[in-house]
Amino acid sequence: MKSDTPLLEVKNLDVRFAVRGGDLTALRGISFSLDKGERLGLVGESGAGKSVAAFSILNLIARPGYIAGGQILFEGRDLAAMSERELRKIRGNRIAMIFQDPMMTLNPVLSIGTQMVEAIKHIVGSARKRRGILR
Amino acid sequence: MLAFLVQRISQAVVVMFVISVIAFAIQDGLGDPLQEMVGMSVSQEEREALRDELGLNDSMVVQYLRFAGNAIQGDLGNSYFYGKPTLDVIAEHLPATLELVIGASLIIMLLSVPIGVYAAIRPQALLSKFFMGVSTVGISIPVFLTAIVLIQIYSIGVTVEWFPADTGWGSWLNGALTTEGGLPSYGRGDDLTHLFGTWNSGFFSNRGLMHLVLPCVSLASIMLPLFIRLIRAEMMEVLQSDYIRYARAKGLSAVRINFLHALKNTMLPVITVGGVQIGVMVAYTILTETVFQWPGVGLMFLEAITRSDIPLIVAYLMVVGLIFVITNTLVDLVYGLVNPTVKLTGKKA
Amino acid sequence: MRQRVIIAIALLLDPEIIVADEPTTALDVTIQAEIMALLLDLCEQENVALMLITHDLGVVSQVTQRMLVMYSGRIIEQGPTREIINDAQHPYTQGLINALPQLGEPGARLFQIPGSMPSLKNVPTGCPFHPRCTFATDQCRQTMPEYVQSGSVDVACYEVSNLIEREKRMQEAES
Amino acid sequence: MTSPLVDIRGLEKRFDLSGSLLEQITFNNGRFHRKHEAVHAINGVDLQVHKGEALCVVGESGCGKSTIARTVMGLLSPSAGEVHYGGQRIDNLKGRDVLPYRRKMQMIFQNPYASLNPRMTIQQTLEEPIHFHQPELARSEVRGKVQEVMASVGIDPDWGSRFGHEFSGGQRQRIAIARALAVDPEFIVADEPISALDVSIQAQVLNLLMDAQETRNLTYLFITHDLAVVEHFGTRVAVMYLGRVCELADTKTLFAEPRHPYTQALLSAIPKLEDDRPNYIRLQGEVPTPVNLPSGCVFHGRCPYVNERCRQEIPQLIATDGGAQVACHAVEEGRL
Amino acid sequence: MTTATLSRWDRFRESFLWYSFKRDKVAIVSFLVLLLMVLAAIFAPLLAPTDPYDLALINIMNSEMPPVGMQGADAAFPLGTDAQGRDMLSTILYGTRVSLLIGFGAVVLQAALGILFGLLAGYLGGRVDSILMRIADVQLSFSTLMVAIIVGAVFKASFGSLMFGEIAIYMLIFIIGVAEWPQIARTVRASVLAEKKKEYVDAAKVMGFRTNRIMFRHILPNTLSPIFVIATVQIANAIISEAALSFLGLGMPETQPSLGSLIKSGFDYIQSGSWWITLLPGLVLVVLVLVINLLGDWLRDVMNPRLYKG
Repeated sequence: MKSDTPLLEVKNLDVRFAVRGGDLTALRGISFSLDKGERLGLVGESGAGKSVAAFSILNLIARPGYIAGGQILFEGRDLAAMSERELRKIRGNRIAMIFQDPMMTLNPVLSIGTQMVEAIKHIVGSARKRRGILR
Repeated sequence: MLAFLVQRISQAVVVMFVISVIAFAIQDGLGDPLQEMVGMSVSQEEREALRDELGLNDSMVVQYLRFAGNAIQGDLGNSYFYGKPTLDVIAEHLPATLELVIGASLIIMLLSVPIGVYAAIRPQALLSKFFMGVSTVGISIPVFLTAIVLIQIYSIGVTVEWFPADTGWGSWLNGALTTEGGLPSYGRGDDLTHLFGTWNSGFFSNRGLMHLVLPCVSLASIMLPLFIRLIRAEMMEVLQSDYIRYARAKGLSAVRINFLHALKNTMLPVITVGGVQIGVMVAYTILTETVFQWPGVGLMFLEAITRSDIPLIVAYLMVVGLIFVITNTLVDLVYGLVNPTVKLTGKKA
Repeated sequence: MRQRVIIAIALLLDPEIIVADEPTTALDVTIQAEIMALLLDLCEQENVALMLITHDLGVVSQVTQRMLVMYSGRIIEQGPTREIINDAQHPYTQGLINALPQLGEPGARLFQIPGSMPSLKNVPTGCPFHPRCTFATDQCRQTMPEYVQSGSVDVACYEVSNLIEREKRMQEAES
Repeated sequence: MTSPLVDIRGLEKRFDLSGSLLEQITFNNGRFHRKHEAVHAINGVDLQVHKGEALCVVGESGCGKSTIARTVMGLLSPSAGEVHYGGQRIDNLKGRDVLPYRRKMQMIFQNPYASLNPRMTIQQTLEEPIHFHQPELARSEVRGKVQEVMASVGIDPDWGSRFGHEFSGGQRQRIAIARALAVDPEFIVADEPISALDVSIQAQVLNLLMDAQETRNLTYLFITHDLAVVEHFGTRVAVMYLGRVCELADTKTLFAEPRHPYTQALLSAIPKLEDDRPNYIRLQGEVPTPVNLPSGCVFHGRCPYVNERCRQEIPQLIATDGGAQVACHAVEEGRL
Repeated sequence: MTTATLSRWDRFRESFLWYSFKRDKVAIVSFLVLLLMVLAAIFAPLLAPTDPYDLALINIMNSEMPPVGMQGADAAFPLGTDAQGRDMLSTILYGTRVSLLIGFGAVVLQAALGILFGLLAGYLGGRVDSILMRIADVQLSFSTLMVAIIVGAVFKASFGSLMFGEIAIYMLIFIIGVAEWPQIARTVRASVLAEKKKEYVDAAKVMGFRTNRIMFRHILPNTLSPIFVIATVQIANAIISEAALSFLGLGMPETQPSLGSLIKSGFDYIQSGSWWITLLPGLVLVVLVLVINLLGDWLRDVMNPRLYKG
């Protein structure tokens, strides 16, 4: 049951790291697509670029890394070219992320409850906005 | 929680004990009370009798216990120079120093947090680089030199004749850079508001505040760069951590990330370091008060050293030690309360 | 426990895609199995797309429908998971699967890929896998192979494309 | 049957959590209490390692398998129990008396990035132990030995003047193995030697360890959480849960017919290539903390076959007709 | 990767340290300025126009002469003279020499104490650790300057001013070294604690090596880079501490001035307009401390262990 346009389509993605003595290519010409409800596995050994690929999907690559080319189309819109403000509406809300080490991803000084409430408030807020737009 | 409290307080008691032993050793090693009490004419036998009477021939332990017992009751002996109880002398001088410390702390707190946070969020901005440059220079200038330069510029005044006086722009520049002076630089002035007992403050009159400006700025000048650098470094480290990354992946706003998630993590180490820095600040008050002839405990201590006023030196050590120990203990307790990752038994989780 | 909280937070937002970066690597096998089952159930119930990043071929074969194999910043093989696991085309994927102790005869030497992954600083020219590949030719050393289709799998390997080429020619010769 | 090379008897290890006396005192209901907390990492373990075998110890994190490795090697001293090597008790030896055993027993560590001293060249790293244990050897002899052992693990002897960080993870682990082999040991404790490595490198290192066993007639105590590796590598397996051995058997027997409910759950949780979905025995509840151990069988809170006896009485390892030793009342009573 | 045989010099030239030094203008300028000042201090007897220690050369009639370029200046005294008629240029050169000597000596002493105590506390742990670190905590909460002031005051009171003046250099090195050792000890202890957990230490224990060998041959070399960074900054701190003590009259006597005591001696004359006696040595002090601090900052950035992944 394949729809015509995939939910997420990555086209020819290049990611580089600007370090001393020139750029390092972390990803070269990565292309793949993900349909609605599909489960896709990304396999490779350490250093293959798996995590970089994961972070680049949300345009979350930290300096000195940057997206050097290609497109990340989510429902037809290019995440690689999107502003930080627009990306925020998609991150967490439309595309969620789960990281490797559960100990590191929770803020140590905020309680787990606070962080859950925070996430809920965030989505309720944006859900209201979405509804507002529909009306 | 209780264990933590008991542990910290017992630690404080141990530290106070060590300080009192040192103070006692100084008193015992340097001061000979007889010298101060009797003249040259008193015979050797009479001296011995007096020594016995004063308990100076008792064992060291007995002498220390007597010293400590008196200290707990608030008796640290009489100052040779002032001829009255040392604690009274310190109480007279303490308000001036506290004023200085409070004034400088206000300046530090109001400036260091916004500058440090800004420099961490926008490390590449020109303004950040400027702030960091200035703070490096600031760390390198000893506090007494800052004080001297401030006195030269703002109270004595500087007459500039570097530019040709016969051209219009030259004389304008000379005039613009010349300062007349006018800020008072010595002492606290007379415009003090009486609060209670021996406590007076210059915070409540214009003249009193004017007297405070230069000393407070000098005192703040040495600590401000340290705090800016500390806050920036901590904040930058926190911003790179995984949970900030995760917060971003959740799609939270930058303001919420920077000011709730990151700043809270940043302030924890700042509190601890800040507590320790209070000690450093008291040391710097000695220098600041010397330059400005500010009648606080620092200047009093230095004068006591030149006058060999041993009881006063010892009393100063005990009082300052007590202040350090109390603030450090409070900082530890606050840190333990604020930071849930420190288990209250004092061990990291 | 904490990882369950994280997954709960991620799912609260009712997203269309979940990107999971090695979600169970730090966990024990029994918990890993539990978390994976939870994730799989939720994805199926809510019709959420999952992108699972892992080094564990077993997990991939249990959870995913399609898979990508990456080597040194490139995708070298992609296609339906079952097809790749059962009949990998790229020499690297084959090596990876054959190196698993699960498949070896107990006590016998394991299949091993010689050498190690190149660092990003000096990625070899051509196919990045060629220094470790037993089939490497001069062509592999010079240019990166294009993707060819073998069954429903896309592979970037000259060896495979040559093979397909040969088969095609043999079929043509036969007919 | 000959006596075992390594004999671990009634081993217990606790790590004190409570710290100083002051931290132990709590105030409850108007009275002071002294609370003593400890992590019970190993709770009475008996294990024998026979010459020439590879005994694998498996279990999940926190089950005490690494603590066993460190206690056997003398990095930790046991809270109770004894460790014997070749018939001689070694856990209480001091000073010079330990040295001969340091040569015979060596250890390979988990993290190849941390187990090599970053400020020493490979040559220095490998020469130091030889110099130390065989001071009678001449410089050239030591050098020759280093070359030989480097070649035997597949590292070019010309690379000796390099530092550890110039090598990849797999190469570093080879060097760490070379260091252990440099003093010609007869017994090696390997604490998760491949779990920090990539899949393709794991195979290389496992092959190297098997080759070394063959050529040098080594005996292994192999600590791991990876059951697939155990199946491939081990002669016998000890499965641990919360500081106790719950099943001990020949590898073939254990994988063909796991008896203990925990072993069954563990085996079912391994993701297999032929599976299409996670297919495992669901355990109830959480792993208890090793601070407050449950009474009776440590597994009773999660066990599907639990009864009253399991909650009260600690099960002992008992030989079954299949050849395995199992510590489970249900197996003993024939309920399972 | 490089060929197997590399000399130390080659390794240095290929190192990250040298690479980033070449690219950092601030570091280069700071290093050159510092080098210049150190050389000027070492060769002060050759460079200085007069010997400020030689009373016969001083003429009180020459006192308080301004630097060249101002009214009433004398070309013989390019930076003017102080209240006793000593040539400012010469006193500053000699003063820099004294300040650097004390700063360097104090850091050598505190590094020796700090490394020893830090290693013992970090590696042995337990009671040794708690006692040493408790002492360090008390000293630090009192602030090192405060400790130095108290120790200085006690020494001065027990030796008397005259005697104290004669041995002031050694006293100051001792006072500052003892007052500041906790800074280095804490850094060393922290990195020892981090190193101690690494498996190469366990590997050394398994080999049967003795505690001393493990501490000094295996762990110490791995803690050197943070020690190096903090020692650089500590030289700057020691120079400032010395100046502060001298300014308070607890340091170098005026007959054998350091930069700090020069500032102090000029302070009494600043009201009468002779600012140069204070501000010129002050400027030299600030530049000296600033370049050392800048080099320290640069070193810390370069040697940051998080960036330096070995």
